[in-house]
Amino acid sequence: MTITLNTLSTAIARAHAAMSTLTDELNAADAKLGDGDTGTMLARLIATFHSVDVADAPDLGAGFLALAKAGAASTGSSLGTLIITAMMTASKATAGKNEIAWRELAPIIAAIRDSAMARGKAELGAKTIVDGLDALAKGVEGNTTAAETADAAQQAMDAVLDAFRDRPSAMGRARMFAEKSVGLDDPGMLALAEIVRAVASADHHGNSPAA
Amino acid sequence: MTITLNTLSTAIARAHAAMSTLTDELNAADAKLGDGDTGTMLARLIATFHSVDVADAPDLGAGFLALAKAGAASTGSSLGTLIITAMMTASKATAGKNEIAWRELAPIIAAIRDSAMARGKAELGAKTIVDGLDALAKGVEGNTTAAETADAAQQAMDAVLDAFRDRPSAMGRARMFAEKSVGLDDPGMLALAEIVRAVASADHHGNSPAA
Amino acid sequence: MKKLINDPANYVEEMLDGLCMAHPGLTRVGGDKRAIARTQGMRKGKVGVVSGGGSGHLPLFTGYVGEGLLDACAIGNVFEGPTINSCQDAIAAANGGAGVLCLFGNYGGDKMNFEMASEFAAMDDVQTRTVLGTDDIASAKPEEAEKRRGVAGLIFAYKTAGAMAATGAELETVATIAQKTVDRTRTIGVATSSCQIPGAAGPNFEIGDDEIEMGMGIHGEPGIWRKQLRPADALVDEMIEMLLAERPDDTRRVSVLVNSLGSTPFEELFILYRRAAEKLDAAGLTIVRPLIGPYVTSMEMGGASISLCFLDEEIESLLGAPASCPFWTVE
Amino acid sequence: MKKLINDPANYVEEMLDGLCMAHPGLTRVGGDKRAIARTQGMRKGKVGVVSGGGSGHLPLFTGYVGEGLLDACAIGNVFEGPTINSCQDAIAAANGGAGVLCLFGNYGGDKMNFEMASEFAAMDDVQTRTVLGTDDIASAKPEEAEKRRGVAGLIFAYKTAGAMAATGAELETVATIAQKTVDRTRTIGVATSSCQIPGAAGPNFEIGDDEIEMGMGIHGEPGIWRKQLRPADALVDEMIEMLLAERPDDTRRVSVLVNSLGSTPFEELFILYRRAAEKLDAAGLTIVRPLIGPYVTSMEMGGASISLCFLDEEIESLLGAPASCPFWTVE
Ligand SMILES: Nc1ncnc2c1ncn2[C@@H]1O[C@H](COP(=O)(O)OP(=O)(O)O)[C@@H](O)[C@H]1O
Ligand SMILES: Nc1ncnc2c1ncn2[C@@H]1O[C@H](COP(=O)(O)OP(=O)(O)O)[C@@H](O)[C@H]1O
Ligand SMILES: [Mg+2]
Ligand SMILES: [Mg+2]
Ligand SMILES: [Mg+2]
Ligand SMILES: [Mg+2]
Repeated sequence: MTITLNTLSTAIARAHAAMSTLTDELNAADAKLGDGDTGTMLARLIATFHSVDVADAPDLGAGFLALAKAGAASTGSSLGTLIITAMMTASKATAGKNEIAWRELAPIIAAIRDSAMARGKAELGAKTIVDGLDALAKGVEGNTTAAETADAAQQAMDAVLDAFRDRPSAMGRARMFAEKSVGLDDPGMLALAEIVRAVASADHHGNSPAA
Repeated sequence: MTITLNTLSTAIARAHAAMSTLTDELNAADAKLGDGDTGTMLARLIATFHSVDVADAPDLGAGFLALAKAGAASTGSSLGTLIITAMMTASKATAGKNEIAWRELAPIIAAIRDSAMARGKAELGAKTIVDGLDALAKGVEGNTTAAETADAAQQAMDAVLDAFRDRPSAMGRARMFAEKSVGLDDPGMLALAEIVRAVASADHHGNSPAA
Repeated sequence: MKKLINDPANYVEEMLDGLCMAHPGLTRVGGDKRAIARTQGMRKGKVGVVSGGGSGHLPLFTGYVGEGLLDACAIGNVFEGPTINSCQDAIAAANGGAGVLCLFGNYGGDKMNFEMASEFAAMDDVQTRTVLGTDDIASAKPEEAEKRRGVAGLIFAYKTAGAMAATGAELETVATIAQKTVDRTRTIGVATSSCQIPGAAGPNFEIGDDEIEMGMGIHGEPGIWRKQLRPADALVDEMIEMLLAERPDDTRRVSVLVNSLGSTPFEELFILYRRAAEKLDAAGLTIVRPLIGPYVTSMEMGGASISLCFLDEEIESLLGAPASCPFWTVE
Repeated sequence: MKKLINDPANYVEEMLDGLCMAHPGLTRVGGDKRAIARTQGMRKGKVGVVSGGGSGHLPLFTGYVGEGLLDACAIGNVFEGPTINSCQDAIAAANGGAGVLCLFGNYGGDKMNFEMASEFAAMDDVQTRTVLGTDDIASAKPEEAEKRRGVAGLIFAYKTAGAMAATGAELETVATIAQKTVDRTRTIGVATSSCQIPGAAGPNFEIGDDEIEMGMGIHGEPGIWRKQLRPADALVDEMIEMLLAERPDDTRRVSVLVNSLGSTPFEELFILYRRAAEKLDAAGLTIVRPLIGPYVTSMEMGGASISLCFLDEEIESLLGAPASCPFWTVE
């Protein structure tokens, strides 16, 4: 059981389906201190991903690159650009490969975290999606199956949201309201958690997407 | 018992006092088909008149001229300009006189009606203040005392409002809504009627302003 | 409606002060300083062009005082005509000895006041002519076009009359081009939301949450119909159709003004303009010098108007002549 | 909030089409045509000046493409940054072989996208420099001024950078004047009412019937305080005080922008300007080239911002250099 273009394609389909309910929730989270568009932006980006025929890409690296390219033409928000950066990082890490083992996922997510930090200049602990990626990378480390990974990923995301909720934001639009941000989830971190839940929960219930 | 500068001064004071309740009523009447400012405009114009020291003018003609001049600097609405035209007409008719008999009032109002028609180009029957002036001139004709004149004036105004209410407007802003204007009082005619009532009702109750 | 103002009683005074402070080319003149004139004064021998009207319509009226446009302007309170005295002051300021054109919207009060002011001017041997803006096609049938009120399209006549006066033409010629421009200009507006006179208890008129009114006047005077909001393209189609129903058949060139009544943003004006340009093109008309923006407003009123000025060679060349005022520059 | 639009999905497309139809000096370029460039093309050897940002702020950003101002501009959806691709398209359009200055507001997404686009440009041997607008004093303390977001004051840097580039100066020099202008420009805004993103279910934010918010961002980001509406003069006094708290002590000359956030009419801007000018005068500052109008908006958002650009000789002379775009002409 490995990660293939089909895994990727199924994950996108699930995320896409989940956006129908997530859009408003994420917009509302962003509206508290930001401009209220996290959900709308993410919905459009994921719809763009969904319209890309990843399953037919020559390999995983090409699949991720196709997503990055499509995304680069479709979004201009900070979170969107971080996600595109993530796709480019994943593309480099999987160049020429048709499959990777589940245990290879953690180092890729760690690399994504690092590239997001380089791009967005956020430190760890600033309460952004970067902290979510960090927790996710650490959480899925060592897991070897889709179900195990799904479990670990969800737990990691729940834990990181809990851990950061009562801390102040130190980045982006929310920075200037550090105090007001205490008690609120960071919209980007929340978005990652919700997407992970949407993608992983099916696996967790034994409904593996692996080819 | 004649009309003197004191009569004029008292009439202005009464009109001024009445505007506190009339302003909204006249605005509302104008708002139906016009721009809703008849009351506000008239209130300002009468306040300006009220601030003029007419009682100290050398004669009636000078008193009316002082009102016209003050008004010319204070209003820009069509009704306001007609009223200023009226003051100028009255000034000419009373030039050099310290008093006029009550029976001289009717021809002065008739002259005012004619100058308003010349200035505003409204025909008789178009449902404007001109018809009000026409009715007023005819109504007060032949009366020789303040009380008689007051009575006749009020009756004439009630009658002309009734007579025109269900006719269409053929002038000004209301012209284009001739049909909609059926059933509505013309704001300028209504304003004249209400001012006449305010000035005259005290006389009617035997509280003559005559010096 | 929230306004960033002080005491409503000082609204016009403070606004005019700010206008003249920001634009030193404009100066308040006259007894109560309710006329705006060019600071550099009147060129001797040039015909003066003056206008006037109520406050609350900026850039109209006072904003169009400038080189190649108005020489002076009388200004009233919000939505009220200027006083007779202010009209006299504006005429006096624009008197360069060659006569003065009074060019303003066809509203009863303004007409009477300028008429009285012109009579006073005549006593001082200042010759005047009057031309009335009558572009609002919603306000009377074509047969009674002279009864129409003046709205945004008036600025086309400002431009041609101002340019003609700048050439040194005489009063009769300046009046003639102004009248021709008015005769060849038509406007129709659509309102989406009301405005409020400073100090008034409520909005100037009420309009339902998803209603709009076609043909509403710039003071909220009732229009042609009031219906549900519909797509911009459908509205523009209807507006252009009405405007073209009175199209003169002697020209294929037209200038267009897509004007915000106040709060309607530039983005929407361009969406409206896009469709208007398509429709005019389809009707075989070539657009010259389109104007898109807030040129004639009613404070924060929502909505837009479309004006067409059907060109001939003379009008087109005068529209293109150099002009400069705080809100309109032609190079 | 009623809008005169068609399908919200086509809002930006139709708006850009209309903009370019009305102003033939502007052309849509790039893969998805989400960059605006000057139709006459890029002068060889001139440094390009590009900007970019979300839609809904007209005249910002695209409206400032023109002679002596921007050469090209990337444009995103409403209140969303331009895509990486659009940034690349704008940079490519402004490439005259002498490098390109990317001059835009300090927003995370825009920064990242221009950064990625600049990396791509470097691969094509196009040298870029980035200067960020950081004028909004409400968005961070003076000690963290580099973290401030960019709002209306950005246009002062457009003007100086554009004028400097027009002289044939090299990239480093153009970037330096842009940065100096940004460093000497501060803005504070006050919002009275919300705007609504086309297609959104409701307004972008809620604000009470008699509340206003000082320092609110142009997308509705929370500000410094939210309180009862108060007289304009009191508001201006507070705003000017905040702006002057960071006044550099090397100049007595300042340019001022009193900007409508959208639906606040000219009349109110002049009332605000009047007081601002009095306060600046009292502070010993001389106002040069004031700008009053809707220069940077948020569609129909209500409110106004005041920007001060503290001049030195170089900035003052560049602000006065000839420039011409659809919304700003300097002769
Ligand atoms: N520079 C950054 N570094 C890391 N994460 C960021 C950065 N900027 C934004 N984010 C993440 O993106 C989220 C906001 O996303 P979104 O609302 O789509 O962007 P925008 O702020 O452009 O409207 C934040 O909650 C945060 O998690
Ligand atoms: N040309 C005219 N001739 C006669 N009466 C007129 C004329 N124009 C206006 N009026 C009168 O004035 C009234 C409207 O007054 P007002 O609301 O103060 O003026 P405006 O129409 O300038 O707002 C009308 O009801 C009518 O009686
Ligand atoms: Mg956001
Ligand atoms: Mg009225
Ligand atoms: Mg009126
Ligand atoms: Mg955003």
